[in-house]
Amino acid sequence: MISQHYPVLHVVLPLIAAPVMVLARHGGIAWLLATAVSWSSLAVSVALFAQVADGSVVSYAIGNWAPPWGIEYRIDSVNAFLLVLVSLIASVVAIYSRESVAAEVPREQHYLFYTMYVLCLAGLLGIAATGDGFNLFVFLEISSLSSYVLIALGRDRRALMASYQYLIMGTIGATFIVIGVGLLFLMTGTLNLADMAARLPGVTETRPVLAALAFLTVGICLKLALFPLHLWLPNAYAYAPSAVTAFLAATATKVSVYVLLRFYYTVFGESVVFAALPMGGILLALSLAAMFIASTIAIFQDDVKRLFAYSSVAQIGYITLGISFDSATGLTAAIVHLFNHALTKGALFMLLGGVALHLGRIRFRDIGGLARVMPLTSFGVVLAGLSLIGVPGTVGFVSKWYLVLAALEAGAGWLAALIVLSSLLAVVYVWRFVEVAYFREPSEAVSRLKEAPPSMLAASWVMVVGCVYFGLDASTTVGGAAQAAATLLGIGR
Amino acid sequence: MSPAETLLAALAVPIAGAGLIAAAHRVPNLREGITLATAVTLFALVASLLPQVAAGDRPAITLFEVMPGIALRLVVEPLGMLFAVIASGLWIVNSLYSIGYMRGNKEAHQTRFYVCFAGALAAAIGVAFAGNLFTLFLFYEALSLITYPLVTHHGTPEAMRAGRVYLGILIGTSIALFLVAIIWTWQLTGTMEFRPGGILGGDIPNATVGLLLALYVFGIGKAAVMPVHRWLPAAMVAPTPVSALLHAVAVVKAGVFSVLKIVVYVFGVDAIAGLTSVDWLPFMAGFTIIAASIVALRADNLKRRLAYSTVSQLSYVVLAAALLTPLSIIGAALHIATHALGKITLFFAAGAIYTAAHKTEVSQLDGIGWRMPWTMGAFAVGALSLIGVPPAAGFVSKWFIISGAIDAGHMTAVAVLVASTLLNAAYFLPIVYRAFFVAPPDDGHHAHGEAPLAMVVALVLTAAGTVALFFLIDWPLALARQLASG
Amino acid sequence: MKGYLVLRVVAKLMIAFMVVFALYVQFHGDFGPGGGFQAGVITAAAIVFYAIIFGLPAARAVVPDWLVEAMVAAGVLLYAGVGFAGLVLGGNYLDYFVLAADPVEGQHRGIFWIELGVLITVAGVMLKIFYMFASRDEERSR
Amino acid sequence: MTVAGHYSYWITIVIAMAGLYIVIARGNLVKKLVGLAIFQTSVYLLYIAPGKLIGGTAPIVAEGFAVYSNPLPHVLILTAIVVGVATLALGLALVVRIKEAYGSIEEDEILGQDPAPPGRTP
Repeated sequence: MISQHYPVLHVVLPLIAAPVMVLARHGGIAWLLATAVSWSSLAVSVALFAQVADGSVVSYAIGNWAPPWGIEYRIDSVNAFLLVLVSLIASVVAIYSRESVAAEVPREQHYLFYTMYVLCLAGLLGIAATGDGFNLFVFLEISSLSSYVLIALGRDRRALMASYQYLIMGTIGATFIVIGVGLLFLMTGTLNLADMAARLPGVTETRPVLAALAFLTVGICLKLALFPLHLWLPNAYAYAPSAVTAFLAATATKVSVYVLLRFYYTVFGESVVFAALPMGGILLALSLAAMFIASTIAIFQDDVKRLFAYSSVAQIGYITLGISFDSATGLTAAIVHLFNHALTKGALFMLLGGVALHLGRIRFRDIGGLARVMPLTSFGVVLAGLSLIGVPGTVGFVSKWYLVLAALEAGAGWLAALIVLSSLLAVVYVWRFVEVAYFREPSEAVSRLKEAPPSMLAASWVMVVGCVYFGLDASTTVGGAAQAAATLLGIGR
Repeated sequence: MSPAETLLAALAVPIAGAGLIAAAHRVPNLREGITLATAVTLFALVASLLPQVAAGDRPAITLFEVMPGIALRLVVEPLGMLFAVIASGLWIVNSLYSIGYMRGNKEAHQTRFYVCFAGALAAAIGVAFAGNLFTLFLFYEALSLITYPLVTHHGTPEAMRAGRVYLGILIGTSIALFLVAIIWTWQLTGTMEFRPGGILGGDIPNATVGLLLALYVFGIGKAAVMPVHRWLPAAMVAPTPVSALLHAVAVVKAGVFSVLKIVVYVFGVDAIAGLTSVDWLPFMAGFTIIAASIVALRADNLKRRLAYSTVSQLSYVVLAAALLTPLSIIGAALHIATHALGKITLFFAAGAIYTAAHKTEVSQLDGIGWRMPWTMGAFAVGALSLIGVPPAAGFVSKWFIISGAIDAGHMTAVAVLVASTLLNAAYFLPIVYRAFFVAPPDDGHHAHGEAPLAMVVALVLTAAGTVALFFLIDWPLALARQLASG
Repeated sequence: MKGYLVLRVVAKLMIAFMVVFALYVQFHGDFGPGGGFQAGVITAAAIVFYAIIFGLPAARAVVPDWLVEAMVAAGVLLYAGVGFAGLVLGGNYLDYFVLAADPVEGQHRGIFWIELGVLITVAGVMLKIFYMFASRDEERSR
Repeated sequence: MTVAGHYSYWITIVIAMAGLYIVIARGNLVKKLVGLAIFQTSVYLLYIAPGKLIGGTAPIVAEGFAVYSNPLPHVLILTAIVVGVATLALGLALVVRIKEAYGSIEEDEILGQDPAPPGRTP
């Protein structure tokens, strides 16, 4: 039965597709393969998600070496949720990328672009699926290295510098993670995360374990761009090719959040991280700083992609804020916002990619009156922007609902007030776009613009519709997130 | 159609209408025809629900579950029924008026105007029939957003500034306060349904109730209780039909309607009647009534004067709700209806004056009554209704509110109501006096007659309605009594 | 450096031995220290050596660019293919036990192909890196 | 165990800090990469050193040996080295491209060339 191999199949398929693309040396074939692989990964992930929806766990031994010794792929309701998210975004972006990449990347590099794209996908899915600490690091590097390449393919020469800075920061982050895993390995003698969790209670109070926690926290927070470790993110998102920005913004940081959750809840256990140590307070303070400072910086950006990149930093603050509550509702909020923010930012960056197709950089002063010539794109940006604000009927509202609920449950009314106040900052930067796009007279350059090609527009609108659909019918996403939160807390106790 | 289907259709018709209007953008006559047809259909649907609701039925439909335990749910109850009938009925008249106004002033972007208008009505109907707090909030926010393009219709820097104030205050208060209040309610009670007798009753501490009430009252910025009233004067940059239907009827009434509904069905009149923590609200509302009236008195711009009058009149409803007696609740419900008719007449008149004579200031209106007798006659009727002179409908609602205040023994409220009546007279009657009894200035710029026929017909209709409602007060009164008796 | 007689002669002698040594390291990996990584690097080193002595165009004539790129891909594909073979033969991914009737024999067989894949890819990657850096300088000076 | 008995860890820490310092303090892009490589090397030591057993031999089954060093860290670090090489190669490739695009590999000079310097928040 092929279904028993599902836990590994979604990683293996893109891994096999990558060398085939290099051998084929043809952009069109590579795109077809990338699309096929993304969609098959999505199918496999959805099947897995359904399989573990009741809270069960699927374990897969690579090479048939039994778990604590061999590498185990371990799918529970947490990473199944993530697998669906990543492969879903990848599938939509794959459709989108054909026209976008054709316009932004030199023709002879197309097949390499798609190779890197599927490698990045394989890495992200691998991080989510694996149950082995070192294997996690390897997949992290696979996804990171390929994303450095993808970012460097941007048209602006600043993309090179952005990629270089991301490479330095990312490598430091990954090295921190591998140091943390190494220290845990030294203390427990195992790399299997579940096994590690079982052996840790005997040595939790020792200094190397605490050092491991510190290294892992800093390393992962670098990768997930928690304020103030976010410096790589705005440039990387702003200068990468549009398809890459959309894909990375929607998935890369989200997978890092998953790694943080996995280590905090499954490996260390909440009693160590939140009860014995003040991690909750630290995360809370940094999250609030991210929400307010990054949003404020976003307001003053002239480059629209940079604006939304800073907004990403702020939104990541919401996710970590949810984690810092260390409650079922807080975790549900964090996980559901993972999904919701991925949809929103994916939609936004994909739509902006349609504008960038002709304009290159998207600065406010260049897009006055955009709504006249690109009404569908502009309206999509507005809808996704409303989701960023958290207007009811969009996914952003669902996230905000659970986040505020978690704050009130924790008895922190002031926090609830801060959460809603910070979303008002989003009103300001979203409305900057509205006023520029709708109320200015189109300039000469703008009036020559056309709507993006149908395939790009359709893919973007799939995400926009998703923003609204999952905002109105959130039972699937909230249900999945709640199950994931229960799984995380259940293991921790 | 079953009542539930009718309910759904009432929401779907204006949305479908908006789509059709957009599709017909090349043929103005067809476009306006669709607007009128949509308005009439909507009114017919809403009115068809009236007998059942009056008989005590509560048609309901749950569309789907949004989040676990939180559904998108529509329920018709007496207050919502009243609001929906008023809003949809006046939309017909307003559409007629819009056609005259938009063509008479050669406005741009007319299709966008009609589409957003239909969307705003859909949102207003959603607010009226909201079956729980979530649904209410959803349509409340939708109403803010869909009216934004109407406020900024002219696209001038001035309109954009006004749009910022409009949206900033409405979205800001609703997200920062209203949403928090809703989630807090949900966290305390585990439900968001509107229930007769309230859902917060029982063991909620006094201080919490007071804080929640403050979050709701100031969070619902559309109710324009000071200091969150600034958006309403700002919204006056919009074309007059927008000011007339939305910023005298649909949007502002959605605000006070929500406040009233939340006081009755979430807090429960009896449950909070004895609590000390809610005592501040009558004073806040009373202050708004007086302060806004004084601003209105000093405003020379006609629309601005009307806007501040609206701010003041809205707080009548809030004050009445805050008095927490059955009579005052009846008065609050009736005032939503009577003020709507009166104020839309006044705005229609203001728009007609602008279209025919291009005059916007009160001081320019000397002697205009003889050139535009129908318009200024209607204006006088509307003004009398707002002052509370029988046989205009405004008298009835004011009567009930004052009775409620006396009933509650709240002498401050009685004093406020009396003082405000005098102020109303002070800022409306001079306009009527100028129009009819002051000789026009001899500057040669007054060679004009009445506004286009469609506008005159519309404003005469609403003026007649204002008087007619006085004699037909039984049906809204029956609904209001149902509300007050729970 | 083609002008240096000593270098040329020594290089010609040594390159053959280097390749043979690479093969030794490769196939001895089953029993002792060694394996595809090391062998791949040694193989690549032999060709890099050739390129240094006889010039980049000469090396490119021996191992053309398309071949290098194909090697990079083919090695990975071989590796993944072995993994997939385990899957097809009824085991898990990368399961060598099922590759032959006897599990131990299966392990030998599995690791042999895996290491061959590693050799090809590592040699390919090393050469690719060398070619890229070396040729870039050439392009710029032109 | 004494402080001296932990000498492999002390060396690890010194190497790690030296590498990290270079990454942070140097403006030259190549030197930064060198620092990064040194930093990564410290991890190799962190993993490998505890795997060695005093008196143990290489983990290859042979007659006459009973004590073997732990082979797992070696395997892991082989992988880590490959990752490190890949990172370094990619980093250097980027530096080459940056040099072509900007004509410099000094961070300050590069950031000074673009109107809105990347990496600096206003």
